[in-house]
Amino acid sequence: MELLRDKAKSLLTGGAVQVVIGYAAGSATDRFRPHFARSADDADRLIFGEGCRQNLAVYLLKPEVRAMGKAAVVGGPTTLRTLLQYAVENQIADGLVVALALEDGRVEELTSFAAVEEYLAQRPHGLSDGDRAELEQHAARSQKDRWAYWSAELARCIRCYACRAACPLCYCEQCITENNQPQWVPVASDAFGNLEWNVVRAMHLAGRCVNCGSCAAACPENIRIDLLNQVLAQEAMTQFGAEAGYSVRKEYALSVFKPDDKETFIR
Amino acid sequence: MSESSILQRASLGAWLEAMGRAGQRVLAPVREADRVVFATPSAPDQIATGFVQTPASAKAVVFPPYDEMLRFRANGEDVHVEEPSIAAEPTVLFGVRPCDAASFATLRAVFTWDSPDAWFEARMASLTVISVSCTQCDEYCFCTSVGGGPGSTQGSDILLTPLDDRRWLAEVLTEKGQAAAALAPQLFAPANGEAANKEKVLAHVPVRFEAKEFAQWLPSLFDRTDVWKEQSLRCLGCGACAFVCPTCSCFDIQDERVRDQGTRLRCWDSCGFRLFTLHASGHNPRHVQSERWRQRVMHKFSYQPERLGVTGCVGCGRCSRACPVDMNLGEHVRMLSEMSV
Amino acid sequence: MAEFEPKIIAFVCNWCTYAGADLTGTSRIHYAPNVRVVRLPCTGRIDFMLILQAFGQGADGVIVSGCHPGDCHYTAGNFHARRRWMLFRRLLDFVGIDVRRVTFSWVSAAEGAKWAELVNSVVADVRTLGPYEEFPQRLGGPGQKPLEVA
Amino acid sequence: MPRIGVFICHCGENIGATVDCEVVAQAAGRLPGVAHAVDYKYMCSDPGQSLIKEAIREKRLTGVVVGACSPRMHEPTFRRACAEAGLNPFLCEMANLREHCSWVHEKGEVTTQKAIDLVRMLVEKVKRNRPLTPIRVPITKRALVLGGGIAGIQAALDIANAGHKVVLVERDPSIGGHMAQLSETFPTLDCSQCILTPRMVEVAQHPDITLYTYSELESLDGFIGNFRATIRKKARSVDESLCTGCGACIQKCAQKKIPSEFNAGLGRRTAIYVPFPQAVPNKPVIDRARCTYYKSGRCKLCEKVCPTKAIRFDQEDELVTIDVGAVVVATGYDVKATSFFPEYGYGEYKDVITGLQFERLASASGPTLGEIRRPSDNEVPKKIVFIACAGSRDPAKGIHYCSKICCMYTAKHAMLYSHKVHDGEAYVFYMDIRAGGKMYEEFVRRAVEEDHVRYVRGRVSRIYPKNGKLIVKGVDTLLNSRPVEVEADLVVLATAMTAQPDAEDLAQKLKVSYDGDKFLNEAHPKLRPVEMNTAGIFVAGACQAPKDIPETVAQASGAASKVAGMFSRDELSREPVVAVVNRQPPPVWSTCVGCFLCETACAYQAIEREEIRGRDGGLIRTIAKVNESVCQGCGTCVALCRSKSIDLQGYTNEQVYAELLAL
Repeated sequence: MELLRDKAKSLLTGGAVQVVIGYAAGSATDRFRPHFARSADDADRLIFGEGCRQNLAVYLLKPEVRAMGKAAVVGGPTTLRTLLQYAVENQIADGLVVALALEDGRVEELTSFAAVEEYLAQRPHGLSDGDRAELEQHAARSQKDRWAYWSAELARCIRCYACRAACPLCYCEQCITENNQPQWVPVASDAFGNLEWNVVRAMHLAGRCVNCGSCAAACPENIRIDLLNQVLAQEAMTQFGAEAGYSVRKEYALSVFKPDDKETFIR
Repeated sequence: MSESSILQRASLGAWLEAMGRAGQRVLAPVREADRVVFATPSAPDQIATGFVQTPASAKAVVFPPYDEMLRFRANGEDVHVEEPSIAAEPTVLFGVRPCDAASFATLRAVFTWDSPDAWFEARMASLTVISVSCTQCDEYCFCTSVGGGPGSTQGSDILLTPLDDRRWLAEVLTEKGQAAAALAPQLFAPANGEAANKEKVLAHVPVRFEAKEFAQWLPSLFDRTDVWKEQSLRCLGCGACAFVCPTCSCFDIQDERVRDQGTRLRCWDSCGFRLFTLHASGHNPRHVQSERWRQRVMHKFSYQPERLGVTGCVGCGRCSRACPVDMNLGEHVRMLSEMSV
Repeated sequence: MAEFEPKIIAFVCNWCTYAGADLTGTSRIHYAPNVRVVRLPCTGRIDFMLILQAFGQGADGVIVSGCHPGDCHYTAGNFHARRRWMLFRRLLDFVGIDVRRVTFSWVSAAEGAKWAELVNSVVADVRTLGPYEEFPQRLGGPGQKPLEVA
Repeated sequence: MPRIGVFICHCGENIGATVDCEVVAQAAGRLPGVAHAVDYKYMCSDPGQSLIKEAIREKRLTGVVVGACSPRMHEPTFRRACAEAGLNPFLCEMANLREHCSWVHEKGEVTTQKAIDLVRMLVEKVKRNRPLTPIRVPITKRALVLGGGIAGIQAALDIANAGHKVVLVERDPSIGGHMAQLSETFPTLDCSQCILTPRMVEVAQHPDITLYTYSELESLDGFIGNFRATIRKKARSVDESLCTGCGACIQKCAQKKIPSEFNAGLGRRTAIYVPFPQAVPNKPVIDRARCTYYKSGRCKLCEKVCPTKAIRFDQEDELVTIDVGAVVVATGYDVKATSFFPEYGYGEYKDVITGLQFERLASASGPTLGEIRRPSDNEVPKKIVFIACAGSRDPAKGIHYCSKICCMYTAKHAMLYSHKVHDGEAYVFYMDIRAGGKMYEEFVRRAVEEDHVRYVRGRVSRIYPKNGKLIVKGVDTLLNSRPVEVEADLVVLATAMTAQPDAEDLAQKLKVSYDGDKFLNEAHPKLRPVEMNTAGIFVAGACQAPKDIPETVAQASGAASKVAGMFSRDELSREPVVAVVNRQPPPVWSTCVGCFLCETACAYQAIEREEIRGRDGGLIRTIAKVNESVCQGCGTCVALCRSKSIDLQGYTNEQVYAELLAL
């Protein structure tokens, strides 16, 4: 913790960045909230712990935050992957953001995308064993059971779009749901509208999602929508070898192709 | 009208059965996997206990997430319109918290102001609210700051207060409450002075601020952009707070059409959304999140008290529990209220 | 009871499958009349949302068809589409949507007979599967329950 | 409120016999927004078209749906009719009631119902059609030809002879390319230089051709009709305007032992040199890497002897910018793939040479003045072995494709050898003989039958030297894989034809696609063989795939005629079915967030970046912009765009959804 605060202070007082986006204590002992440290005093409120999982990179694109100047963002591998995916998607220029990578109480300052790439190259890629086991468990059910599970889960969706807001890669200024000519996704939180929204969200993140889990964590109904992202990430990896957020040169899985992409279902 | 009596918890089943026989749909907090939701319990022991608050409010009973206002079908240039029945199913809402019961007053004030909303009125008229006092609270509760309390009777038809593991103190507050009690009068025994013990069992909800006082001078904070900005910096602009809120009543009207037929819907909306105030011209009078946050606070704590004479917030704390970034309404309003000193 | 007649919606590219279906016509090869074709320039243009929407307004089966790999009029639209379908189909399957009801195919402008066979086989398959009743319908659409009218 | 007119055609009996057209028209008439609905026997006939035109005028129609045959058949007809009546042609759509309905279903209610559905779909679509105008693109009538081999020469001459300006860029000091190196050409055995050099001279003297030799393309920006090319003129160290090509400098040059590229390493040249005597321009360059002066700071002999004082040691590279409307890429091939078969000993044994080296040996202008003499000892080889497919068609070791020309040139080499060395024996080891082409098979037969070349079907496994000979070991698969051993004096490898080593760099400069072997891709393998994916860029010759001279010339002329055709008009006009990125008033500007994931998905490089700047000139953001001159309208970007900021004119999201929702 002290290491993090010291690092943040030196960045702020040295003028390297104008804001450090990190975590501070929240309403309850098990809650944390995003904190925007802009002075050494602010930096003293930074903490880091087990529950600090929200992907803070989401704030980097907000005009309010951009207006503060150069930012440092605190986070783990998925936050770092977000930065690289932002780079791929032309959202942040190299050198304009500092990553404070946290791992086992150590803080590493990464000032360029190349440094982030290098850092991530040494970390495990792909889904965790736990995530993969969970997906397999879901996939092992019958089609009818899967449908029963997901229609019940999605029926609870109230379309508050907290998943979208919490996702750092859902940064469209006008979401497809806000398009009404045509009305791609019905506004009402009925069964069809909820299915469409959750499918379109997952598809629009396919090949881009960095698996930070912020969507599911934000869901007030505790729907495991992150599974939808994971299954697509896994598919993109197995089919195309595509993995988002590990390289600034990596191409988006759906805007490239191989003539010999293999499928078994096209007649 | 308040009459107090004693109801044995064990007789709840008999009472619910009587309600069912009388054609009432019963909705109560029911534990479902890892959360408590409002649903029809199949047996009295299904009704959840020991929870502070349900994640979602019960407002959907009178103000569902979406409503069909009318259906239309075109035939050439002719359009045939069908309007849905406004009759509502008689419903008993059992086991809500006093703050939720109080929220119906706010909703009523909104939906009956100016031109009354027929659907709302019909649903409200057929609704009996049997609430249960709070014996516990958490760091998000602040009903006592907004004129409510863990044992407040406001908005309830009957308020039950658990005196101990076996008995409820039943306060029958309205005619609807009387009618509900009359379905099984034998279950209600005289209170014999037990009413005095109510206060002892109630949760202690600290008063964080004085909403009435705060409403007086909140307008003077309107231009404190710095404050609104600072508070809302982490707000992501989702609608979770509004959609779980028992008093948020904003909706959006939208037509859905397939082929030559369609429906007019009104769906929940949230002032936190960017689109909420977006004009067709592209202009947005609340174009940054801090302005939307200010609107949320002002609307609940200034505009509604001023225009409708009701509190726009019942202090249930749901928004704060649901917020993905821990925006704590009670805490933020307290901070604002302290700026007056 | 009359035999169930499935409603099939097809999204096809202009240059191969639409032309192929034209050839079916020119060759007077008959096939089941259950299909309605939406013509788009290229399979690359076919948004996956169209497929969901088709089911959401009562389709029992959907056909998506374009040029064979390597034959795209726009050189690579079908390659892009194929990748999209691969992911989309996986997602549909994961959430329990019956992927047997979505048929992806390549039908070239010369394969008039293949188009007829494709439509016939899809109609037959979907007829066996029965109406897609569990799929939720778009509000306002023909698949909704009637309104309780005052 | 839309006022749509629906016109149902019976197509004689074609539709009318199966579909109840009257019922369809009546049903269409009841659709919301339909102001007029009729059926008629032959809608495409003159009276039928008049029916449409009259209705447009009288009923002030805002859109037209013709329910008839396939739009692929008569859409242009009906759109023209609408235009003649003053309705924008893009407000007319067709419902396919014939090919997709009456011809493929039984007569009956179900079929009529389908026809009604098809009409309803298009009515809903057409209500959302917008008037569109064809896109016009101005054209700079000057072509850039990259590469001065036979392909580039042919293309440049054809375009120039059609009356247009041409800029021809060649990176070597002279034009001519590989063809200038060849001795004689199959199947006619005419002298390569005899037919090529006149064309080279023609290029140099053509008033409409500007020639830049010893120059390379630095960059290419812009789009069809409006490219801007930057060309690097490498420093020749010789003032071309003063040099008369007298050659005095070459004679005096102290560096005389530099391997000559033109002679494929078999001859020598000086540091100041012209590649070959018939070079165009016949003006030397100084090879600075080899020149004594540039290496040591002393010498300048050439400067001293130059009668016109044309030597410029301080000359620098020069960048020239030229606006052009079209580009022909004719950058040729390479044959350096000799490393595939180390067991053949190329580079190790002096008398194992490539086919191109043999060309130089056989050429009258070559190092041996056309006598076949082997490199090691200058002796005339009495036994010669040619190995075909030395690298080609060998996915395991070499390249997977067929280099196409080797069968023919190997036959030619063997033939030339027999003509020159009458007592010599020529062997050809081959896999298959591919001699498709006019007089090609006959040519190979002649080699076998008249010149007694011994064809052995089989691979060579090893070559090793023994007593001044090269032992070539192989098998004859036509004789039960009997081992064959030849004591050869000279071995000639038909090495593979490969892409230029820098083909990828070039492709990236031009933003054109290339295949796994780095050969440039044509836009369509069958229908657009000389165009490339990037509109306005054409391809000719072996940079696209291995090919021989006649094919190269044919493709070059094809590319040239495409360019000339394009230049025959003052502006390009194209269908407005193109993608557009939405624009909105500030502060929104556009809903595009500038992720540019569409950029790589576009096969035509039509997605550009546009900077939105405020009044103070500050950058607000960068968003996508579709270059409508280049976009082909496939809509792949439209389906990809998450925020739906790109739409496809003619097939907008709104139109397609409306069509679908009508079902």
